[in-house]
Amino acid sequence: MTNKIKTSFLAGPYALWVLICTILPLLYILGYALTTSTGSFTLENLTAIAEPVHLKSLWLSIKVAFLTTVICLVIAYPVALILHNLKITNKGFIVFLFILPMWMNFMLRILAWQIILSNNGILNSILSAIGLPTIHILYTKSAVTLGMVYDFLPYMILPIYNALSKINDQVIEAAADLGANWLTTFTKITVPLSKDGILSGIIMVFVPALSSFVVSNLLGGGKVLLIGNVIEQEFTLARNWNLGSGLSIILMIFVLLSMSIMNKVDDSENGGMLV
Amino acid sequence: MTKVKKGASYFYLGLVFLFLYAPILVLIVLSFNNSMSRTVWGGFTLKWYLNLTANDNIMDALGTTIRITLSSSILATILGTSAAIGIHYMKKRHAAIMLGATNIPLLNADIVTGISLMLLFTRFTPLGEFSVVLAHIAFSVPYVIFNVLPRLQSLSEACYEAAMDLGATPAYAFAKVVWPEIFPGVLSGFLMALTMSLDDFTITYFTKGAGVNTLSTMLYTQLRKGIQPELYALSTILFLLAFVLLLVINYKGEGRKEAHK
Amino acid sequence: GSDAEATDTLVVLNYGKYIESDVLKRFQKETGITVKYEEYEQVEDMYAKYKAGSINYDVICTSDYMIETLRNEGELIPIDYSSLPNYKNIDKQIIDASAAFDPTHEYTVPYFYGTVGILYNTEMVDEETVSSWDSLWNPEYKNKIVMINSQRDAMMVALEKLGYDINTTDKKQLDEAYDLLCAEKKYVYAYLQDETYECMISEDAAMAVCYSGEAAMGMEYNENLSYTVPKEGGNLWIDSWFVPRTCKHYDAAMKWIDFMCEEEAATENFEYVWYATPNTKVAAHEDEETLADETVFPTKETLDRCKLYEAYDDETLNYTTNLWKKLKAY
Amino acid sequence: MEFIQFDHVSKSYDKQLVLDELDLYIKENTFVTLLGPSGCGKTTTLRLLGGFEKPDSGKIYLNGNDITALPANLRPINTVFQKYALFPHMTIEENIAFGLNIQKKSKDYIQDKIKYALKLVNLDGFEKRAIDSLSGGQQQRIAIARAIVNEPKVLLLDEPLGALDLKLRQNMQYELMKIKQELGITFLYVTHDQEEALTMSDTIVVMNQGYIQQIGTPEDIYNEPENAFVADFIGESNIIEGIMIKDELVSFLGVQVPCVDKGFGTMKPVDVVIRPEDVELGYPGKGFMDGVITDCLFKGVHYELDVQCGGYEWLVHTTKYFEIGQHVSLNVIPFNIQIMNKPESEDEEVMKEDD
Amino acid sequence: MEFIQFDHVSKSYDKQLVLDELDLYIKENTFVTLLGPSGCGKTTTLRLLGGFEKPDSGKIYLNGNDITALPANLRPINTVFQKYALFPHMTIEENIAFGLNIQKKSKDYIQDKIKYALKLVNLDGFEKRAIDSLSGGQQQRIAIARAIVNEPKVLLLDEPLGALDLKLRQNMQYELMKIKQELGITFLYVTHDQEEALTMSDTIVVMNQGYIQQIGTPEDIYNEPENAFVADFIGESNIIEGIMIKDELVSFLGVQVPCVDKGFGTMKPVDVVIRPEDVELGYPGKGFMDGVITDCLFKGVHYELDVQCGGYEWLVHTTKYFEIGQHVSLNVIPFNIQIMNKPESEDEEVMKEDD
Ligand SMILES: Nc1ncnc2c1ncn2[C@@H]1O[C@H](COP(=O)(O)OP(=O)(O)OP(=O)(O)O)[C@@H](O)[C@H]1O
Ligand SMILES: Nc1ncnc2c1ncn2[C@@H]1O[C@H](COP(=O)(O)OP(=O)(O)OP(=O)(O)O)[C@@H](O)[C@H]1O
Ligand SMILES: [Mg+2]
Ligand SMILES: [Mg+2]
Repeated sequence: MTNKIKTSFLAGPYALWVLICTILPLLYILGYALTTSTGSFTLENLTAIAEPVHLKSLWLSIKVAFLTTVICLVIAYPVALILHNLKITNKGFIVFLFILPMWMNFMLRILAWQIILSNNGILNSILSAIGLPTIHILYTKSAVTLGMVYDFLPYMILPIYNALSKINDQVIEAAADLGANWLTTFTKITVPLSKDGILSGIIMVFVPALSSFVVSNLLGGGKVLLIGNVIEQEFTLARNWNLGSGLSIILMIFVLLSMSIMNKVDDSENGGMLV
Repeated sequence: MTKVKKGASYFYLGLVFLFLYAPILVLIVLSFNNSMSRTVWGGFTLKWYLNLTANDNIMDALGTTIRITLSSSILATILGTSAAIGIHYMKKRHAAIMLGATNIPLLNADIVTGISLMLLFTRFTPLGEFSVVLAHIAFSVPYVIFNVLPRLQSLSEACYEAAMDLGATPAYAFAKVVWPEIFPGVLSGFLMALTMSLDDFTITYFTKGAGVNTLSTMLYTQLRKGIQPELYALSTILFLLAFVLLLVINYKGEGRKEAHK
Repeated sequence: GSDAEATDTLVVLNYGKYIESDVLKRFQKETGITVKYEEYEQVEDMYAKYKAGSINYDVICTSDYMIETLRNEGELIPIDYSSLPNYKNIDKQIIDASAAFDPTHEYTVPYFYGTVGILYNTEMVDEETVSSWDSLWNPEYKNKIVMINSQRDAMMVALEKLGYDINTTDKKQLDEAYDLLCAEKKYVYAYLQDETYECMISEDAAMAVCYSGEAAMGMEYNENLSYTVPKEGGNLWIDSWFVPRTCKHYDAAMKWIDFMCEEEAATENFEYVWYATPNTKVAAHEDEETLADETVFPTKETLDRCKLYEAYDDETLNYTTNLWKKLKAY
Repeated sequence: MEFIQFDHVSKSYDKQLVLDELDLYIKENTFVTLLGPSGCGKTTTLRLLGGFEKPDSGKIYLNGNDITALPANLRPINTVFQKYALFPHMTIEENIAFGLNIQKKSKDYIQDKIKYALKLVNLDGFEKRAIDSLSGGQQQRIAIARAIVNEPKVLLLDEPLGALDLKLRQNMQYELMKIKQELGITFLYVTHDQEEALTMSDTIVVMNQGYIQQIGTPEDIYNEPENAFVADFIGESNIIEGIMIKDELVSFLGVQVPCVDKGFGTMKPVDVVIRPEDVELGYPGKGFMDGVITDCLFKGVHYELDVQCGGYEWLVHTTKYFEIGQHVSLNVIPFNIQIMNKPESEDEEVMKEDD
Repeated sequence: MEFIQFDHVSKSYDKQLVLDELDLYIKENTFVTLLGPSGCGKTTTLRLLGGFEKPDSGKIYLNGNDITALPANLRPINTVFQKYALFPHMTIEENIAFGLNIQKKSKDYIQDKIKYALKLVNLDGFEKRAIDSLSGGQQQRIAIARAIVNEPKVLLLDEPLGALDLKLRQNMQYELMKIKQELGITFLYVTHDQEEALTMSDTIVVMNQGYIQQIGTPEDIYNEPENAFVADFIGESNIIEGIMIKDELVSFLGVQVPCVDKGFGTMKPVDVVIRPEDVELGYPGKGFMDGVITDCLFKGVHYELDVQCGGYEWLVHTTKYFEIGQHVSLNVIPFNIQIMNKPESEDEEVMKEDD
């Protein structure tokens, strides 16, 4: 018992670190959010979210993030299931197959997507070579969604894979034993038992997708204005840090709200996000 | 029946990996492109690879990147691992608070994190390489913690007690029993921190001092006037290095398992 | 934090890929000054970093209207032109044009300049069509038009088409321009700034509003490309050196600016950057063809059609920023 | 053809042969126990019948139909798994209702069944509890309840009472036998607890290393083991090498003793098996052999003695206490002397296994 | 002062009192077993002695020294944990050598010890194997080996044989007793297997719900249980409410029967305890009561009968087979009738526990 208390002091440096490098910067942002450019107190930067432009881009962000999350889930679940069934003993290997692409610079990878998706790009060349009609996808919302799916897919696969590998095989057998066919077993047993992983995955994808701006900058052709872009532009183009901070705070509150709703769905308390 | 199923699942896996690795293939091809434009195929060349070491700017940026990436991920790993251990043994409520705070960097848009850290650092220290390292630690520590914590949670308390029972001091018991169990988590946390640090642009950009260039920031400032193809070559080399390293580690891991059997 | 006291260092901030690295090396070698060379990609990033005061820059190169903004904010320090022996190399015409943002002519030294116009593919569009900004509203080129991803430049295009002054602060005129841009959005393939020339090289688009420098780069790779400044007129931009208030090494900064004006350095830089140089000595080193290239060196007629931007006052800046945001969200 | 029939079923894992040409017949509505040391293939046999493994060769029939290739969910067979395998995300009620829901039974029917099953396993009122709030023994009982509500034709139970303590185990044994009688289910039961097997079964199948050693009623198995492995595994025995001199006379440890077995031929080497409780101790000289007590352990119901006698250490159970060092005589009535052929193959002789 | 002494030790978890003012004395070099139903506090007692928990109040002495506050690693005590707690990343060899390495023993010494310990637990040749390649029973034996190589003064064993089958369990019981004699270690042993407790112990401590019910030799505990809980927990018993009419005469189920107990007073309500093997069956009318057989189970060594008689279902062990429905008489010799005071507190009466 006493040992435990002693050990928890190991988190001391980190607590200090959190205070300085997480909380303090957050206070700076909060400070900007609650003041005007001349330094007097205001709530305008927070209420600015109600302006049609901001609402519109927030709504678009939610739509894109939601779509991204759904697509990631749909792609990732079978992947995790297949990987699980392959019975690879070395879990670390799986993890690294998915984060390995990050060793190529993110921006380069997105540029590569431009090359693949553009009107005369690789994808359309292949399509026309096999006699299919070409598609116009680059610089549309679809391209932004695709880029986000690409970027965040690993964060969906890994937690689901981990959750699946914690399921006891015998439970699956027991379901079959009680007469459940493949589908019933899947919906009644496998999915509920991997719920924690799915929820982590959803959070890990939805949250960054909501605040992302680089993907929409590079694949949206400046036509897709997400709330992340608005914030970025307030900080740079418009030189209005106060408004940028205000919108960031609102976005954070929004994220926290949606996370706590999701955590309500998940009754178990689970701190870990990734694994 | 099962063969068809197996075939279908391999096909599906293949598609997903194609999706993940297609851009990388494109970039590797580009690194052999004898043209400054990325949309024009100017023939096959190795010159970007051969020129690489002669390009001071890129070599400088590479050096800076390696220094920043390594030191930030090592420090983040140390800080994160000890934090994870501490949090694991904390009271539930305190642990929840710490984890909540840990989540904040993951929730914020990069640019907000970047600018807020810049505001903080300019108060206390001149910007330079060191400030970038601090910033990188700030955003990669959560990944370390979230990799180590589950390991600790699945660690059986009984093993630690058994070690104590056999006469080990707490420190010895930690080194011999706890550490080997959480090490895979520490390692993957470290590698994640490394990768994140390597890949980051936004936060680096705002927290770096004058004249400090990482590969990411260098790439970004070259967007308008064309990216130096040497950078494709360098990225390819880095990627392949990581890939080979992964294969070696995996092969070794398998080998060790075999030996045990 | 010792770099503030050190006399033999210089902190330079410049656009990315805007200097020949040999020139940089040569400067350090010849003067014994260590340069901390910092690059940025977008003017706005530069402004954010500068304003944060995190780094004490000694000398900065940036675009005209941003210099004006900084001047209005009292961020500039006068240049001691007498300590710049090579300043005489700079084209008088460009110095005169700089009056738009440096009316008293005490703060800036021009580095490169150019225009904003249309880069087009002669296979897809004929010269006649692109001779007017109207071509950008032509439904025939739906999804073949690349608009410039810059608030000021896009506004300029719409204002020129409407026949208004590009520096107007009249909200009604700005609103009209905004409506016009909204109408254009459905034809636009993308709003780009960085990848414009790649997009044109690969013939993904038929025409693009872009800077003359980018246009020249694109034309190098695809001979079907051509560049023009439409008849209504356009924008002339000048990137210049200035010394910010944060300067700690004024003498070194002067040495730097002077070095940039030096014949040899300017020539090397020109050949690397390939933008129009205000340095009159460079011409002697270049062949006929280069000098005749209207994309690189705008003709007198073209320059006459073009105007420099003036810095917006805060209110107009806010107003246009909002319009731009609305356009993007439209 | 019998109700359940294994026909030359073989199964290996990683090239290690676990079951070798197994033939097994099970009558309807009987309680059959597979008994054998750890690793002998009991669970494997059960998993083959449950449909969780496919045999490498051979066929399995149920009610005359070849079910070798039938997937688990289509077999009218339910299993109580060795490690419970309850659904951790469901309440107890939902666990029990799982199979019934799949069969689309009515709500009322399901409620009744749950009530009934929980009562049966002595856990009424536990409907809404979460699985992880149960102790091991309680989980095992829920696993039983979950299986029996489906009224399967065959119920497979893999050491279902392993985690329970003696008292509870006895109660559950009793309940299981009641269930069998009430529901008319065929039970295939796996245990390595000999007493449990003897108590509950109609038929016991003794296995070792993938082979069936003996099939018979508990009395057969206990009283007339077919070989030394069975004799030793089912209860403790004194197993002594001897020679069958002629019908009804056997010689071992240097003495000749009358017995009731015949038909072994003359002067044939045999194993002589004598149960410890069948050895009678008397005053020295009163039996067929004399010996000395080397150990005396109190076992509750009886004392367990080691008696050094004729060069063999005899295991003897008595209800009386003897001093260590005391001299005694040994006697066994002819009826209690079991004569067995020497094992012919090496396999049959294996007695000690690696758990 | 005794070798080990618990002095008014109390312990609660989350306000739930698990041990209440426990007093316990253990002599050096004895084999003491804690016996009791699941959840009664056995493991907790062991953990207090091992140093993994601190008592809320009270003191623990070893060899006269107060060790209440001594950390686990400084106590000359080793533990075999209920769930093995082997180090999963080490080979078997490394696991066993762990404690010896800490004591900085020489390489040779360690090697010898490993060889010796593995031989003892019947796993020679397993040195290089990985932990997860072992079955439960093998792991348990490694856990024993790991503890004994350190030659502790006291060895704590928490159900060390739970995962083994009968044969192996008996072998290990034998080995443990041998170890105790050879090494002169004091054993504190936890089990809920009554027979195991009776076989191995010098002293048995019967616990229930945090209280000690009885301490004594196996014979004491079995033959003279101090209350109904002990009687019922140790072996099976018929426990019948009766009235002590006077010394040496008790009345139950409507008959008066002579017994040997005295000193209870007259007309006092008591519990009458009769072991199933002490009931003699005869022809109807020949005993003190008549009844009818309702169940007959073969148990190997004996048959287990249920006899409905005088409104009570008697449990009877005989070596003869009886038909269900047969009428019999019951007889018990006075010596085998145990008379017990009715429990005074509710606590003592609790007999059925939730696993
Ligand atoms: N999935 C598997 N992979 C490899 N070997 C296996 C597998 N399952 C069982 N075995 C091996 O097959 C043999 C028989 O195993 P089985 O589980 O049938 O034994 P068992 O009789 O049920 O033993 P226990 O009493 O320990 O449960 C064992 O040697 C075991 O190691
Ligand atoms: N760490 C703990 N936190 C809360 N309660 C506990 C803890 N450990 C034990 N208990 C409770 O204390 C009581 C005694 O537990 P203990 O483990 O000593 O029982 P036991 O006699 O060893 O039982 P078993 O035979 O099942 O091992 C139980 O009711 C148990 O629920
Ligand atoms: Mg088994
Ligand atoms: Mg216990």
